[in-house]
Amino acid sequence: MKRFTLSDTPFDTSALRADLLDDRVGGFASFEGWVRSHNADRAVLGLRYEAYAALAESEGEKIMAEAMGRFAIIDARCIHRTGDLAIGELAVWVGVTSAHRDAAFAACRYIIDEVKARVPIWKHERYTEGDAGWLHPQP
Amino acid sequence: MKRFTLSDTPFDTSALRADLLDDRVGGFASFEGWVRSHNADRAVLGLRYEAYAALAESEGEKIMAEAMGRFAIIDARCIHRTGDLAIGELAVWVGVTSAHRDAAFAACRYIIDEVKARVPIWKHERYTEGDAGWLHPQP
Amino acid sequence: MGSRVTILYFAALRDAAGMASETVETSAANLRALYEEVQVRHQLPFPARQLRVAIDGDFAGWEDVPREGAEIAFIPPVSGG
Amino acid sequence: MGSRVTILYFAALRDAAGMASETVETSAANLRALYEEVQVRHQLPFPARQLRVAIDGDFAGWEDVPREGAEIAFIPPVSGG
Repeated sequence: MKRFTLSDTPFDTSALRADLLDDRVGGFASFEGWVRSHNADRAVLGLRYEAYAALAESEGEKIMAEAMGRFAIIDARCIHRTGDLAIGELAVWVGVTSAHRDAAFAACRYIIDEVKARVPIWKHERYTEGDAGWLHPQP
Repeated sequence: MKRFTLSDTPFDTSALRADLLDDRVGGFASFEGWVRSHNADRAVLGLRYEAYAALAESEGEKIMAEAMGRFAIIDARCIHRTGDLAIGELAVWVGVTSAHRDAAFAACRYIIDEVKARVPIWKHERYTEGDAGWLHPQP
Repeated sequence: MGSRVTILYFAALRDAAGMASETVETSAANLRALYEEVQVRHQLPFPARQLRVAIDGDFAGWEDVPREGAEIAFIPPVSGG
Repeated sequence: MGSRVTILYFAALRDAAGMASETVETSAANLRALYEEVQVRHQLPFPARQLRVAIDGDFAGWEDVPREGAEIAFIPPVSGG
Protein backbone atom coordinates (compact mmCIF):
# COMPACT_ATOMS: atom_id res chain seq x y z
CA MET A 1 0.00 0.00 0.00
CA LYS A 2 1.24 3.48 -0.87
CA ARG A 3 1.09 6.10 1.88
CA PHE A 4 2.90 8.82 -0.10
CA THR A 5 1.81 9.93 -3.55
CA LEU A 6 2.48 12.65 -6.08
CA SER A 7 -0.44 14.13 -7.99
CA ASP A 8 -0.24 16.22 -11.13
CA THR A 9 -3.89 17.28 -10.75
CA PRO A 10 -5.88 18.80 -7.84
CA PHE A 11 -6.82 16.14 -5.30
CA ASP A 12 -9.81 15.56 -3.07
CA THR A 13 -8.87 15.63 0.60
CA SER A 14 -12.18 14.09 1.70
CA ALA A 15 -11.34 10.87 -0.15
CA LEU A 16 -7.91 10.79 1.48
CA ARG A 17 -9.48 11.36 4.89
CA ALA A 18 -12.10 8.67 4.30
CA ASP A 19 -9.28 6.26 3.52
CA LEU A 20 -8.12 6.67 7.12
CA LEU A 21 -11.47 6.04 8.82
CA ASP A 22 -11.18 3.28 11.39
CA ASP A 23 -13.20 2.83 14.57
CA ARG A 24 -10.03 2.63 16.68
CA VAL A 25 -9.23 6.22 15.74
CA GLY A 26 -9.65 8.82 18.48
CA GLY A 27 -7.50 11.58 17.00
CA PHE A 28 -6.99 12.73 13.43
CA ALA A 29 -4.42 15.46 12.78
CA SER A 30 -3.92 16.97 9.37
CA PHE A 31 -1.84 19.63 7.73
CA GLU A 32 -2.35 21.37 4.40
CA GLY A 33 0.05 23.63 2.56
CA TRP A 34 -1.73 26.20 0.40
CA VAL A 35 -0.22 28.46 -2.24
CA ARG A 36 0.11 31.92 -0.70
CA SER A 37 -0.23 35.22 -2.51
CA HIS A 38 3.04 36.40 -0.94
CA ASN A 39 6.31 34.70 -0.13
CA ALA A 40 9.23 36.48 1.54
CA ASP A 41 7.49 39.82 0.87
CA ARG A 42 7.14 39.26 -2.86
CA ALA A 43 3.73 39.12 -4.54
CA VAL A 44 3.30 35.72 -6.18
CA LEU A 45 1.17 35.08 -9.27
CA GLY A 46 1.39 31.30 -9.19
CA LEU A 47 3.83 28.49 -8.95
CA ARG A 48 4.96 25.20 -10.33
CA TYR A 49 6.26 22.17 -8.50
CA GLU A 50 8.66 19.84 -10.23
CA ALA A 51 9.66 16.48 -8.76
CA TYR A 52 12.20 13.79 -9.45
CA ALA A 53 9.26 11.41 -9.33
CA ALA A 54 10.98 8.04 -8.78
CA LEU A 55 13.13 9.30 -5.93
CA ALA A 56 10.39 11.54 -4.48
CA GLU A 57 8.05 8.56 -4.21
CA SER A 58 10.60 6.26 -2.61
CA GLU A 59 11.88 8.92 -0.19
CA GLY A 60 8.29 9.96 0.65
CA GLU A 61 7.36 6.33 1.35
CA LYS A 62 10.44 6.00 3.57
CA ILE A 63 9.33 9.02 5.62
CA MET A 64 5.85 7.51 6.08
CA ALA A 65 7.40 4.22 7.25
CA GLU A 66 9.59 6.15 9.71
CA ALA A 67 6.51 7.91 11.09
CA MET A 68 4.65 4.59 11.46
CA GLY A 69 7.62 3.22 13.41
CA ARG A 70 8.38 6.21 15.62
CA PHE A 71 4.90 7.24 16.75
CA ALA A 72 1.92 5.35 18.21
CA ILE A 73 -0.24 6.06 15.19
CA ILE A 74 -2.78 3.95 13.32
CA ASP A 75 -2.14 5.17 9.77
CA ALA A 76 -0.93 8.13 7.74
CA ARG A 77 -1.09 9.55 4.23
CA CYS A 78 0.67 12.32 2.37
CA ILE A 79 0.04 13.68 -1.10
CA HIS A 80 2.01 16.39 -2.88
CA ARG A 81 1.02 18.27 -6.02
CA THR A 82 3.25 18.72 -9.02
CA GLY A 83 2.75 20.98 -12.04
CA ASP A 84 1.17 24.45 -12.17
CA LEU A 85 -0.75 25.77 -9.15
CA ALA A 86 -2.70 28.99 -8.64
CA ILE A 87 -2.96 31.06 -5.44
CA GLY A 88 -5.10 29.22 -2.89
CA GLU A 89 -4.54 25.77 -4.38
CA LEU A 90 -3.52 22.89 -2.19
CA ALA A 91 0.17 21.97 -2.55
CA VAL A 92 0.50 19.24 0.06
CA TRP A 93 -1.78 17.33 2.45
CA VAL A 94 -0.80 15.18 5.43
CA GLY A 95 -3.29 13.17 7.48
CA VAL A 96 -2.53 10.99 10.50
CA THR A 97 -4.80 8.88 12.69
CA SER A 98 -4.12 7.56 16.18
CA ALA A 99 -5.87 6.46 19.34
CA HIS A 100 -4.61 9.56 21.19
CA ARG A 101 -3.90 13.07 19.97
CA ASP A 102 -0.27 13.39 21.07
CA ALA A 103 0.96 10.83 18.55
CA ALA A 104 -1.21 12.19 15.72
CA PHE A 105 0.14 15.73 16.15
CA ALA A 106 3.76 14.61 16.50
CA ALA A 107 3.65 12.32 13.46
CA CYS A 108 1.86 14.90 11.30
CA ARG A 109 4.54 17.45 12.15
CA TYR A 110 7.32 14.94 11.53
CA ILE A 111 5.96 14.03 8.09
CA ILE A 112 5.58 17.58 6.79
CA ASP A 113 8.99 18.60 8.17
CA GLU A 114 10.76 15.62 6.61
CA VAL A 115 8.93 15.93 3.30
CA LYS A 116 9.98 19.57 3.04
CA ALA A 117 13.58 18.74 4.00
CA ARG A 118 14.23 15.55 2.04
CA VAL A 119 11.84 14.84 -0.83
CA PRO A 120 13.17 15.99 -4.22
CA ILE A 121 10.45 18.46 -5.14
CA TRP A 122 11.21 22.02 -6.21
CA LYS A 123 9.06 25.12 -6.24
CA HIS A 124 9.22 27.64 -9.08
CA GLU A 125 7.50 30.95 -8.30
CA ARG A 126 6.25 33.56 -10.75
CA TYR A 127 6.07 37.08 -9.37
CA THR A 128 3.74 39.96 -10.24
CA GLU A 129 6.78 42.00 -11.21
CA GLY A 130 7.32 39.68 -14.17
CA ASP A 131 10.28 37.64 -13.01
CA ALA A 132 10.32 34.06 -11.77
CA GLY A 133 12.70 31.69 -10.08
CA TRP A 134 13.41 28.40 -8.39
CA LEU A 135 13.47 28.20 -4.61
CA HIS A 136 16.59 26.42 -3.40
CA PRO A 137 16.79 27.20 0.32
CA GLN A 138 20.16 26.52 1.88
CA PRO A 139 19.83 24.16 4.84
CA MET B 1 -17.95 36.65 14.67
CA LYS B 2 -18.09 33.33 16.51
CA ARG B 3 -15.01 31.13 16.34
CA PHE B 4 -16.28 28.49 18.78
CA THR B 5 -19.62 26.75 18.39
CA LEU B 6 -21.58 23.84 19.79
CA SER B 7 -23.58 21.68 17.41
CA ASP B 8 -26.30 19.21 18.37
CA THR B 9 -26.22 17.66 14.90
CA PRO B 10 -23.38 16.26 12.73
CA PHE B 11 -21.44 19.04 11.05
CA ASP B 12 -19.71 19.45 7.71
CA THR B 13 -15.99 20.05 8.09
CA SER B 14 -15.55 21.17 4.48
CA ALA B 15 -17.80 24.19 5.11
CA LEU B 16 -15.78 25.05 8.23
CA ARG B 17 -12.55 24.72 6.28
CA ALA B 18 -13.90 26.83 3.43
CA ASP B 19 -14.69 29.54 5.96
CA LEU B 20 -10.95 29.82 6.62
CA LEU B 21 -9.81 30.14 2.99
CA ASP B 22 -7.69 33.24 2.52
CA ASP B 23 -4.91 33.79 0.02
CA ARG B 24 -2.47 34.80 2.76
CA VAL B 25 -2.72 31.26 4.19
CA GLY B 26 0.33 29.05 3.73
CA GLY B 27 -0.41 26.49 6.44
CA PHE B 28 -3.67 24.95 7.63
CA ALA B 29 -3.55 22.60 10.61
CA SER B 30 -6.60 20.75 11.82
CA PHE B 31 -7.50 18.24 14.46
CA GLU B 32 -10.55 16.01 14.70
CA GLY B 33 -11.68 13.91 17.65
CA TRP B 34 -13.62 10.82 16.57
CA VAL B 35 -15.66 8.50 18.76
CA ARG B 36 -13.55 5.39 19.35
CA SER B 37 -14.84 1.85 19.74
CA HIS B 38 -12.70 1.43 22.87
CA ASN B 39 -11.76 3.74 25.71
CA ALA B 40 -9.47 2.71 28.57
CA ASP B 41 -9.82 -0.93 27.44
CA ARG B 42 -13.61 -0.94 27.57
CA ALA B 43 -15.71 -1.60 24.47
CA VAL B 44 -17.90 1.44 23.81
CA LEU B 45 -21.31 1.29 22.09
CA GLY B 46 -21.80 5.01 21.77
CA LEU B 47 -21.72 8.19 23.75
CA ARG B 48 -23.46 11.39 24.58
CA TYR B 49 -21.97 14.84 25.17
CA GLU B 50 -23.74 17.25 27.46
CA ALA B 51 -22.71 20.89 27.75
CA TYR B 52 -23.49 23.84 29.96
CA ALA B 53 -24.10 25.71 26.74
CA ALA B 54 -23.88 29.35 27.86
CA LEU B 55 -20.62 28.86 29.71
CA ALA B 56 -19.19 26.42 27.14
CA GLU B 57 -19.70 29.00 24.39
CA SER B 58 -18.17 31.88 26.33
CA GLU B 59 -15.22 29.80 27.59
CA GLY B 60 -14.69 28.34 24.11
CA GLU B 61 -14.69 31.82 22.58
CA LYS B 62 -12.18 32.95 25.22
CA ILE B 63 -9.83 30.10 24.24
CA MET B 64 -10.06 31.08 20.57
CA ALA B 65 -9.23 34.71 21.46
CA GLU B 66 -6.26 33.52 23.50
CA ALA B 67 -5.01 31.48 20.53
CA MET B 68 -5.40 34.48 18.20
CA GLY B 69 -3.33 36.56 20.62
CA ARG B 70 -0.60 34.05 21.44
CA PHE B 71 0.24 32.67 18.02
CA ALA B 72 0.99 34.25 14.63
CA ILE B 73 -2.14 32.78 13.06
CA ILE B 74 -4.63 34.19 10.56
CA ASP B 75 -7.83 32.62 11.89
CA ALA B 76 -9.19 29.62 13.79
CA ARG B 77 -12.44 27.73 14.34
CA CYS B 78 -13.59 25.04 16.72
CA ILE B 79 -16.86 23.14 16.80
CA HIS B 80 -17.91 20.56 19.37
CA ARG B 81 -20.81 18.13 19.13
CA THR B 82 -23.41 17.63 21.82
CA GLY B 83 -26.06 14.91 22.09
CA ASP B 84 -25.84 11.27 21.05
CA LEU B 85 -22.91 10.09 18.91
CA ALA B 86 -22.15 6.70 17.36
CA ILE B 87 -18.71 5.08 16.93
CA GLY B 88 -16.78 6.89 14.20
CA GLU B 89 -18.72 10.14 14.49
CA LEU B 90 -16.91 13.41 14.76
CA ALA B 91 -16.94 14.85 18.30
CA VAL B 92 -14.77 17.93 17.85
CA TRP B 93 -13.04 19.77 15.01
CA VAL B 94 -10.33 22.44 15.22
CA GLY B 95 -8.95 24.29 12.20
CA VAL B 96 -6.24 26.96 12.20
CA THR B 97 -4.72 28.97 9.35
CA SER B 98 -1.43 30.84 9.32
CA ALA B 99 1.27 32.06 6.98
CA HIS B 100 3.73 29.48 8.36
CA ARG B 101 3.18 26.01 9.73
CA ASP B 102 4.77 26.43 13.18
CA ALA B 103 2.07 28.77 14.39
CA ALA B 104 -0.78 26.72 12.88
CA PHE B 105 0.37 23.53 14.61
CA ALA B 106 1.00 25.24 17.95
CA ALA B 107 -2.34 27.05 17.99
CA CYS B 108 -4.28 23.94 16.90
CA ARG B 109 -2.71 21.99 19.75
CA TYR B 110 -3.37 24.81 22.22
CA ILE B 111 -7.04 25.01 21.29
CA ILE B 112 -7.81 21.30 21.59
CA ASP B 113 -5.86 21.02 24.86
CA GLU B 114 -7.63 24.01 26.42
CA VAL B 115 -11.06 22.96 25.16
CA LYS B 116 -10.61 19.54 26.72
CA ALA B 117 -9.35 21.05 29.99
CA ARG B 118 -11.68 24.01 30.47
CA VAL B 119 -14.90 23.93 28.46
CA PRO B 120 -17.89 22.58 30.43
CA ILE B 121 -18.75 19.57 28.26
CA TRP B 122 -19.13 16.08 29.67
CA LYS B 123 -18.94 12.69 27.99
CA HIS B 124 -21.31 9.89 28.92
CA GLU B 125 -20.22 6.49 27.58
CA ARG B 126 -22.36 3.38 27.09
CA TYR B 127 -20.46 0.11 27.19
CA THR B 128 -21.14 -3.20 25.45
CA GLU B 129 -21.38 -4.85 28.86
CA GLY B 130 -24.58 -2.88 29.48
CA ASP B 131 -23.40 -0.26 31.93
CA ALA B 132 -22.76 3.41 31.28
CA GLY B 133 -21.19 6.33 33.05
CA TRP B 134 -19.98 9.90 33.03
CA LEU B 135 -16.31 10.62 32.51
CA HIS B 136 -15.02 13.02 35.13
CA PRO B 137 -11.23 12.82 34.90
CA GLN B 138 -9.38 14.25 37.89
CA PRO B 139 -6.93 16.92 36.80
CA MET C 1 -32.48 36.86 55.51
CA GLY C 2 -31.61 34.34 52.77
CA SER C 3 -31.25 34.68 49.01
CA ARG C 4 -33.26 32.81 46.45
CA VAL C 5 -30.93 31.20 43.87
CA THR C 6 -31.24 28.64 41.09
CA ILE C 7 -28.70 25.81 41.10
CA LEU C 8 -27.83 23.89 37.92
CA TYR C 9 -26.59 20.31 38.05
CA PHE C 10 -24.69 18.62 35.22
CA ALA C 11 -23.52 15.10 34.39
CA ALA C 12 -22.79 12.97 37.49
CA LEU C 13 -23.98 15.79 39.73
CA ARG C 14 -27.34 15.80 37.98
CA ASP C 15 -27.62 12.03 38.24
CA ALA C 16 -26.83 12.21 41.97
CA ALA C 17 -29.18 15.12 42.65
CA GLY C 18 -31.90 13.52 40.55
CA MET C 19 -32.64 16.89 38.95
CA ALA C 20 -31.18 19.31 36.43
CA SER C 21 -31.88 22.40 38.53
CA GLU C 22 -33.58 23.58 41.65
CA THR C 23 -34.42 26.92 43.20
CA VAL C 24 -33.46 27.20 46.86
CA GLU C 25 -33.52 29.75 49.64
CA THR C 26 -30.05 29.93 51.17
CA SER C 27 -28.32 31.88 53.88
CA ALA C 28 -24.89 30.47 52.93
CA ALA C 29 -22.19 33.13 53.26
CA ASN C 30 -20.47 32.08 50.05
CA LEU C 31 -20.58 29.52 47.23
CA ARG C 32 -18.41 27.06 49.14
CA ALA C 33 -20.90 27.00 52.00
CA LEU C 34 -23.79 26.71 49.53
CA TYR C 35 -22.12 23.70 47.88
CA GLU C 36 -21.60 22.08 51.27
CA GLU C 37 -25.32 22.44 51.98
CA VAL C 38 -26.40 20.81 48.73
CA GLN C 39 -23.61 18.23 48.82
CA VAL C 40 -24.96 16.88 52.12
CA ARG C 41 -28.59 17.07 51.03
CA HIS C 42 -28.07 15.28 47.67
CA GLN C 43 -25.04 13.18 48.63
CA LEU C 44 -23.09 14.68 45.72
CA PRO C 45 -20.03 12.61 44.77
CA PHE C 46 -17.39 15.39 44.57
CA PRO C 47 -15.68 17.53 47.20
CA ALA C 48 -15.71 21.24 46.29
CA ARG C 49 -11.98 21.19 45.49
CA GLN C 50 -12.67 18.97 42.45
CA LEU C 51 -15.27 21.36 41.08
CA ARG C 52 -15.41 24.80 39.55
CA VAL C 53 -18.31 27.14 40.14
CA ALA C 54 -20.10 29.63 37.90
CA ILE C 55 -22.60 32.43 38.46
CA ASP C 56 -24.88 33.55 35.63
CA GLY C 57 -22.79 31.83 32.96
CA ASP C 58 -19.35 33.06 34.10
CA PHE C 59 -16.78 31.25 36.18
CA ALA C 60 -16.82 32.58 39.74
CA GLY C 61 -14.84 32.16 42.98
CA TRP C 62 -15.80 29.95 45.90
CA GLU C 63 -15.76 32.96 48.21
CA ASP C 64 -18.32 34.82 46.07
CA VAL C 65 -21.68 35.51 47.68
CA PRO C 66 -24.88 33.85 46.36
CA ARG C 67 -26.76 36.94 45.19
CA GLU C 68 -30.55 37.03 45.10
CA GLY C 69 -31.76 35.64 41.74
CA ALA C 70 -28.39 34.25 40.70
CA GLU C 71 -28.07 31.12 38.54
CA ILE C 72 -25.31 29.04 40.08
CA ALA C 73 -23.66 26.01 38.48
CA PHE C 74 -21.29 23.57 40.12
CA ILE C 75 -19.02 22.28 37.36
CA PRO C 76 -17.73 18.71 37.71
CA PRO C 77 -14.45 17.76 35.96
CA VAL C 78 -14.98 18.19 32.21
CA SER C 79 -14.49 15.53 29.53
CA GLY C 80 -15.12 17.12 26.15
CA GLY C 81 -13.00 16.53 23.05
CA MET D 1 38.21 3.31 -20.26
CA GLY D 2 35.22 5.49 -19.37
CA SER D 3 31.63 4.70 -18.39
CA ARG D 4 28.58 5.85 -20.25
CA VAL D 5 26.09 7.41 -17.81
CA THR D 6 22.92 9.46 -18.05
CA ILE D 7 22.78 12.63 -15.95
CA LEU D 8 19.45 14.19 -14.88
CA TYR D 9 19.16 17.91 -14.17
CA PHE D 10 16.34 19.45 -12.13
CA ALA D 11 15.12 22.96 -11.33
CA ALA D 12 17.92 25.59 -11.38
CA LEU D 13 20.42 22.94 -12.49
CA ARG D 14 18.28 22.16 -15.52
CA ASP D 15 17.89 25.84 -16.35
CA ALA D 16 21.67 26.34 -16.11
CA ALA D 17 22.52 23.21 -18.11
CA GLY D 18 19.85 24.05 -20.67
CA MET D 19 18.73 20.42 -20.71
CA ALA D 20 16.83 17.92 -18.56
CA SER D 21 19.30 15.10 -19.14
CA GLU D 22 22.35 14.13 -21.11
CA THR D 23 24.29 10.94 -21.71
CA VAL D 24 28.02 11.34 -21.26
CA GLU D 25 31.17 9.24 -21.36
CA THR D 26 33.13 9.84 -18.18
CA SER D 27 36.32 8.58 -16.61
CA ALA D 28 35.59 10.36 -13.32
CA ALA D 29 36.66 8.24 -10.34
CA ASN D 30 33.58 9.08 -8.33
CA LEU D 31 30.38 11.15 -8.36
CA ARG D 32 32.13 14.18 -6.84
CA ALA D 33 34.60 14.25 -9.72
CA LEU D 34 31.79 13.74 -12.23
CA TYR D 35 29.90 16.70 -10.76
CA GLU D 36 33.01 18.86 -10.96
CA GLU D 37 33.31 18.00 -14.69
CA VAL D 38 29.73 18.97 -15.48
CA GLN D 39 29.75 21.95 -13.12
CA VAL D 40 32.58 23.53 -15.12
CA ARG D 41 31.10 22.60 -18.48
CA HIS D 42 27.59 23.97 -17.72
CA GLN D 43 28.55 26.64 -15.17
CA LEU D 44 26.20 25.05 -12.63
CA PRO D 45 25.32 27.43 -9.80
CA PHE D 46 25.91 25.10 -6.81
CA PRO D 47 29.04 23.65 -5.21
CA ALA D 48 28.76 19.90 -4.61
CA ARG D 49 28.43 20.41 -0.84
CA GLN D 50 25.01 22.05 -1.36
CA LEU D 51 23.72 19.10 -3.39
CA ARG D 52 22.77 15.50 -2.83
CA VAL D 53 23.35 12.85 -5.43
CA ALA D 54 21.33 9.81 -6.52
CA ILE D 55 22.02 6.75 -8.66
CA ASP D 56 19.15 4.89 -10.34
CA GLY D 57 16.52 6.53 -8.12
CA ASP D 58 18.26 6.03 -4.75
CA PHE D 59 20.33 8.50 -2.79
CA ALA D 60 24.02 7.71 -3.19
CA GLY D 61 27.35 8.88 -1.76
CA TRP D 62 29.76 11.31 -3.44
CA GLU D 63 32.50 8.68 -3.33
CA ASP D 64 30.38 6.16 -5.26
CA VAL D 65 31.66 5.19 -8.71
CA PRO D 66 29.68 6.13 -11.86
CA ARG D 67 28.80 2.64 -13.12
CA GLU D 68 28.26 1.94 -16.82
CA GLY D 69 24.62 2.61 -17.71
CA ALA D 70 23.78 4.37 -14.43
CA GLU D 71 21.20 7.16 -14.21
CA ILE D 72 22.73 9.85 -12.04
CA ALA D 73 20.88 12.86 -10.58
CA PHE D 74 22.39 15.86 -8.83
CA ILE D 75 19.76 17.08 -6.37
CA PRO D 76 19.68 20.83 -5.65
CA PRO D 77 18.23 22.03 -2.32
CA VAL D 78 14.57 20.98 -2.24
CA SER D 79 11.57 23.28 -1.72
CA GLY D 80 8.44 21.14 -1.62
CA GLY D 81 5.58 21.58 0.83
